[in-house]
Amino acid sequence: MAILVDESTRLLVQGITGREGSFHTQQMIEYGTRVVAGVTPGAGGREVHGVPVFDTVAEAVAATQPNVSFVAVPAPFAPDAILEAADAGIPLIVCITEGIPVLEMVRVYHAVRARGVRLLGPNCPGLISPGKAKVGIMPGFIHTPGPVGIVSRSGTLTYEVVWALTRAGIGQSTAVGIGGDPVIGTSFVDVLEMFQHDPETQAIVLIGEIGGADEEAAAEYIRRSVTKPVVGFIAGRTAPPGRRMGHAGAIISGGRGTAAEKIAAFEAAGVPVAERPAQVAELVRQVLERR
Amino acid sequence: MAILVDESTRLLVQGITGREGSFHTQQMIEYGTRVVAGVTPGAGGREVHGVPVFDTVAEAVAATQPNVSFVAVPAPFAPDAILEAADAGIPLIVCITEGIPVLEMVRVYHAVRARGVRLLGPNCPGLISPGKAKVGIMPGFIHTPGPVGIVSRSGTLTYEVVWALTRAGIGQSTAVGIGGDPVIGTSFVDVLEMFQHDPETQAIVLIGEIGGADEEAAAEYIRRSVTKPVVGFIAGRTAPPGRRMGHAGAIISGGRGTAAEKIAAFEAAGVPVAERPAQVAELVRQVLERR
Amino acid sequence: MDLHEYQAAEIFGRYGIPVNRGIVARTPEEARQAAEQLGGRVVVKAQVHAGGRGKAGGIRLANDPAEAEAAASQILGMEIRGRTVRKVLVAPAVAFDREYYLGVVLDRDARRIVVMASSAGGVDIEEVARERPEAVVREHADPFLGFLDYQARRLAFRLGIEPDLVRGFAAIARQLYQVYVDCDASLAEINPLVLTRDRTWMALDSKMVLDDNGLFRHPDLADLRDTEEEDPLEREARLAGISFVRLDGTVGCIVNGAGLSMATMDAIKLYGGEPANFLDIGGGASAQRVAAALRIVVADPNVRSILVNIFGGITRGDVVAQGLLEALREVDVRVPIVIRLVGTRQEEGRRLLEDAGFTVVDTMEEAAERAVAAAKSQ
Amino acid sequence: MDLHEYQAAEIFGRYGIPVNRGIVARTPEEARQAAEQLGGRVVVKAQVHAGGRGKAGGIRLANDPAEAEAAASQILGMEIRGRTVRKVLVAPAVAFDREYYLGVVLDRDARRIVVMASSAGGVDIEEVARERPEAVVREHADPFLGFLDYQARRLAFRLGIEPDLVRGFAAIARQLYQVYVDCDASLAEINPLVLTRDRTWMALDSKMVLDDNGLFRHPDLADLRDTEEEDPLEREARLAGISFVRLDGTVGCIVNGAGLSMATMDAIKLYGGEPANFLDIGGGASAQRVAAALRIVVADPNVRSILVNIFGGITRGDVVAQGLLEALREVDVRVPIVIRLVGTRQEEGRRLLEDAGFTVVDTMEEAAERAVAAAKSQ
Repeated sequence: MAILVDESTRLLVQGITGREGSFHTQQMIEYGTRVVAGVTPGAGGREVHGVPVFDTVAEAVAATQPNVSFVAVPAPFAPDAILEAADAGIPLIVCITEGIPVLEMVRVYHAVRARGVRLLGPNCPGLISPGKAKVGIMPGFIHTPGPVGIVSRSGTLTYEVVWALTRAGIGQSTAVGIGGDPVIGTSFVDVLEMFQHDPETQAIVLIGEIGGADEEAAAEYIRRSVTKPVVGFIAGRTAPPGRRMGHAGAIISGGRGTAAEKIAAFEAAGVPVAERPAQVAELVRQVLERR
Repeated sequence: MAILVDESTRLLVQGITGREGSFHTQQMIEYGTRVVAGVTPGAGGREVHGVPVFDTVAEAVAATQPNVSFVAVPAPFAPDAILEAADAGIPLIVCITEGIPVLEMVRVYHAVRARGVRLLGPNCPGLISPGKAKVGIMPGFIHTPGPVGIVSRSGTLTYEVVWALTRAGIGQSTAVGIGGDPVIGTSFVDVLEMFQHDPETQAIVLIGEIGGADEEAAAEYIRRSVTKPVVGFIAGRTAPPGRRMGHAGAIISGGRGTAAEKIAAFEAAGVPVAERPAQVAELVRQVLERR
Repeated sequence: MDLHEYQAAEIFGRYGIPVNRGIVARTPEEARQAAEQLGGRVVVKAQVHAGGRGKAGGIRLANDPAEAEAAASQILGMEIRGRTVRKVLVAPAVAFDREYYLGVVLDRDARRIVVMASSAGGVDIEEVARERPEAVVREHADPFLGFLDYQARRLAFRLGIEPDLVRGFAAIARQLYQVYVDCDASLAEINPLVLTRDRTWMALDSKMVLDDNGLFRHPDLADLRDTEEEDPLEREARLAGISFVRLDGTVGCIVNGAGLSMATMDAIKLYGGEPANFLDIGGGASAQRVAAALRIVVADPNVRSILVNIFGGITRGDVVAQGLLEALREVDVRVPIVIRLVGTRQEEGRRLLEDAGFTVVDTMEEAAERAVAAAKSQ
Repeated sequence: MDLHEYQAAEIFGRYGIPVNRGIVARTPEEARQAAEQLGGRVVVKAQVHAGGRGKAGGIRLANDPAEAEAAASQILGMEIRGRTVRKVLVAPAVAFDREYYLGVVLDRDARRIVVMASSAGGVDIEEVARERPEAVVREHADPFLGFLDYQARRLAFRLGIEPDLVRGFAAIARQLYQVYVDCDASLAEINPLVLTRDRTWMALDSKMVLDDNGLFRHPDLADLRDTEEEDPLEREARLAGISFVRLDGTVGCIVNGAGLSMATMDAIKLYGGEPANFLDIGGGASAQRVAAALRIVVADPNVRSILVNIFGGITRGDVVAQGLLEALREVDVRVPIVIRLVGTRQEEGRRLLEDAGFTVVDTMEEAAERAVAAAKSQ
């Protein structure tokens, strides 16, 4: 098992004829993901890497029954694409688009939830269940199957941690990048809950960063409801307050959202926090051995 | 028993200091309804007919725990008042206001439903459970307690039918006026379902009129799910198509919504349809005797 | 409230919809000048609140200004379904390849706004919907998010519109939806929306009906009412807050409540008569409202008797009776009146009316029967 | 993107918010003229993207034009938190009885917009919120219905505002919310919102921050950017699509990804160094982006060594290496560079870089350690 994506994943790619959409479609197919359809309005009838393209999600759904959609369309059109997938009843939508106005995401977030659909992202690398399916832009080769679930707000930092785990001989059940924007569809807590219930996942790595209070909420959730061991990492210990560090989310304001606060919250929840990404692998080995 | 309102009703009146609000508050108190609070922004601290007035619904709820709200504020402010009551968690909102733009009601309808709250109206006379509680503008004296549930899109026409029943010695469990606007919070079907489950109600009278397809939907619902006897009446047999008959809803368009269609639908569902309001009483007597 | 084609087109144009701009003319001479100004072939179209103006001869092609003048003189003054044509719209004649239908309306059953489109434009869309339902495609707007871009595109794809034309079609559909919402419309319609010979979209006919209840927040739109064309009695009724629809019968009706008014009309028919009108004085029964209603009803020369049916309810019967008497003193009524009155203390009310010499009855059925008999004996 | 007070006030005014209109001056002479034009007492306020301008002496009262000129000459050219004041706003001095705070911001935890108000206006609201949370009242806007009238009124009632003033306060709160939504703002704030001596509401200071991601749909707002005040390196970074924040250390960083950039900074600190900047070149690692990043980093005279940390991921290591070499040929780099590179075919990439004489290491930790050592030995 794994969470969210696996061998049963039937993927739709929205924006499949675009540069990003086409490239990552190829990458995902090469990894072994079953890409069943693509959508680009006006490109219906074409094929991209052997995948049939439709004008609308509704048509793609009727013809190919996808159960996950990968949204790779530019920011001005991404909210519409997410809603089109949600209205068509696709239960999991992964949006990698960056630069979506945050107020658009407020509406989309609540609209998608009201439809009972799960959105991952936007501005996230996607997710991968190593050896089963990759629905994202991460390099597949750094992953290996195994017992560790990973959830992160970051992209390349996650790769760094995964790479350290893989090199240490520790595989991953699923690695989920929830995205770094202020408003995202799926939170740390949502993913922690799924890992807690996934029999294959034996330990969890949570990679957070400064800004917001999602890590604090995650720590509280772990304290109350997660029985599996969790290892944490927080980026931005040295970031000065009041300046935005790239991610729209990574900003310390009003003394809230500092790394110190987040680390303290994790430690209070019994979660060891690594000082360096590579140290995550050591801590994971320890918690796995202790089990 | 009865449906929606009874001895346990604790009523809030929104717009209590207005002409309509104040007058009907007095009438409802005289009928025996427990009016626990009123709201008029800026009039907090006053009293109307002995009822304490608050500035906001939230304050009124905290202080007096109402479970029904009666909205009697002018059309430009009524949607806001309904949403204020819904957000404060009042489970039943009765709105008598006429003249609310229909597109406002589209938003309000869906917002109220999403909050799990029941709205009756707008542009409706309200409802009464004779001898228990009156939350509406109908004349109380024409009603008498008994076994017949009444649901209607009309105001004075309902009084006409109730009066005929009362004079024939047939009492009512609850009489519900759902309102004649194109978009209303509670439909015939909603009320039929409640009457079906109300042990006190032994027969149901449905008073419809031309326009829309609510009567047809009600007939279909009766055929499938109502085991209690139902008697129907449809106003507008002689109305010409294409002209609006007072109610925003009462218009025959595109050959749909005629009295003939509605009567046929009822008859197909085994519902006898009276030709005259007074005849309703005769038909109800017959169905009650047959039980 | 209905808008004229030229008014709707003006509003649609403000939202970016490509409309066929024309010039309004009130005289044949003005029509000729308009045609001169526009140049080329023109269409001259009656501007009147009545359907079927095409079949009635209210739309004519003109090759030159002289023909436009002639066409206008034929159309102006024409009666279409009881309405006199007082204005024409002179617009360029447009050559096109295909005609579509595009409309926005409320779907009562779904409690949502629905955008409808069809490739069978230019004809009665209700007929198309009845006979070939698959020829009309629909998208329901989300009550909170509105009509989304993907929905507008989907309409186009489902009509088989070519990829290069989809964006333009979708834009117009979204603009029409926005007009509808912003104006509190109950109908916004382009029929036909044509694809011109040079592959551009153009709205050839624009139609819009506004929700009367929304007018209070659109004073600019309320000002567009064509009071000139309005029936004077309907106008008086509107200003008095009375719902009034003129019919063909002989029994005038004055009732409080729309449902009860319709039921009263039905009762008149049941007893062999024909109602002269639908008339709802609304809640309560003030003397002024009743007087206005009486004035409106007696102004109809077909009326042979009047049925007043007031279910006073909470209002005391004697108060209603006094109001009625006041109104009856004010208005000169020369036909028999049958009054039916219910309310608290209705006996006192009846007595007051009977003392003044009026026929007062107990039930609506009896009232209808008597009013019909009175109308027939006149 | 930050707006200046005068820009925010201009926008707020368009939405009907009563703002204290002033005149922008770039010289003491212009400030004197502005004071003459306004008449009476004025305030002269620094227009600069930095907080705490009051404490820094950037706001002065002036009784007459001469005093305004003097105040402006003191303020113009002043450095406030590293920013040079180049403009002042001259506005009428307003006598008031009470100061309120009113602000609109995103509540990330609730994924909703929140409107906040306090009767403790005129001071740092974050401090008020920390120390006396009950003094700040909040209403979350509905994601679909927006900020409703009853919510705006409730804010006022909860602050104990008198009934006759509630409507005005509520109107301003709703207008501010509308500004926020319409402009894709991330902050819209009036502090203080004052009740003047004659019991009218007035916004004495206006503040607005825009969501950079929303600027593409507001070209008019994007044009309000004060490029004059922007740090030239931050400007170059912005135009190159690079996230860059200048810091005080000596180790320059070039990293792809915001989280990895922060982790790299943390690693530098862990090994006893200080990062000179945060710099995220974003996804991929094109030669142009890397070249721009190099230019930005070497322009900082404090930089003693540079750490390039690229997790190429899907991008092939040799392609990234070639891009890096291209960039390094283009930019004159006189400090040691430590490169860390991961990607498919990373060995080929490493070989290319090593052949060109660069230090390439395997892990981020090693890279940080080496870069810190290099900076210290310079």
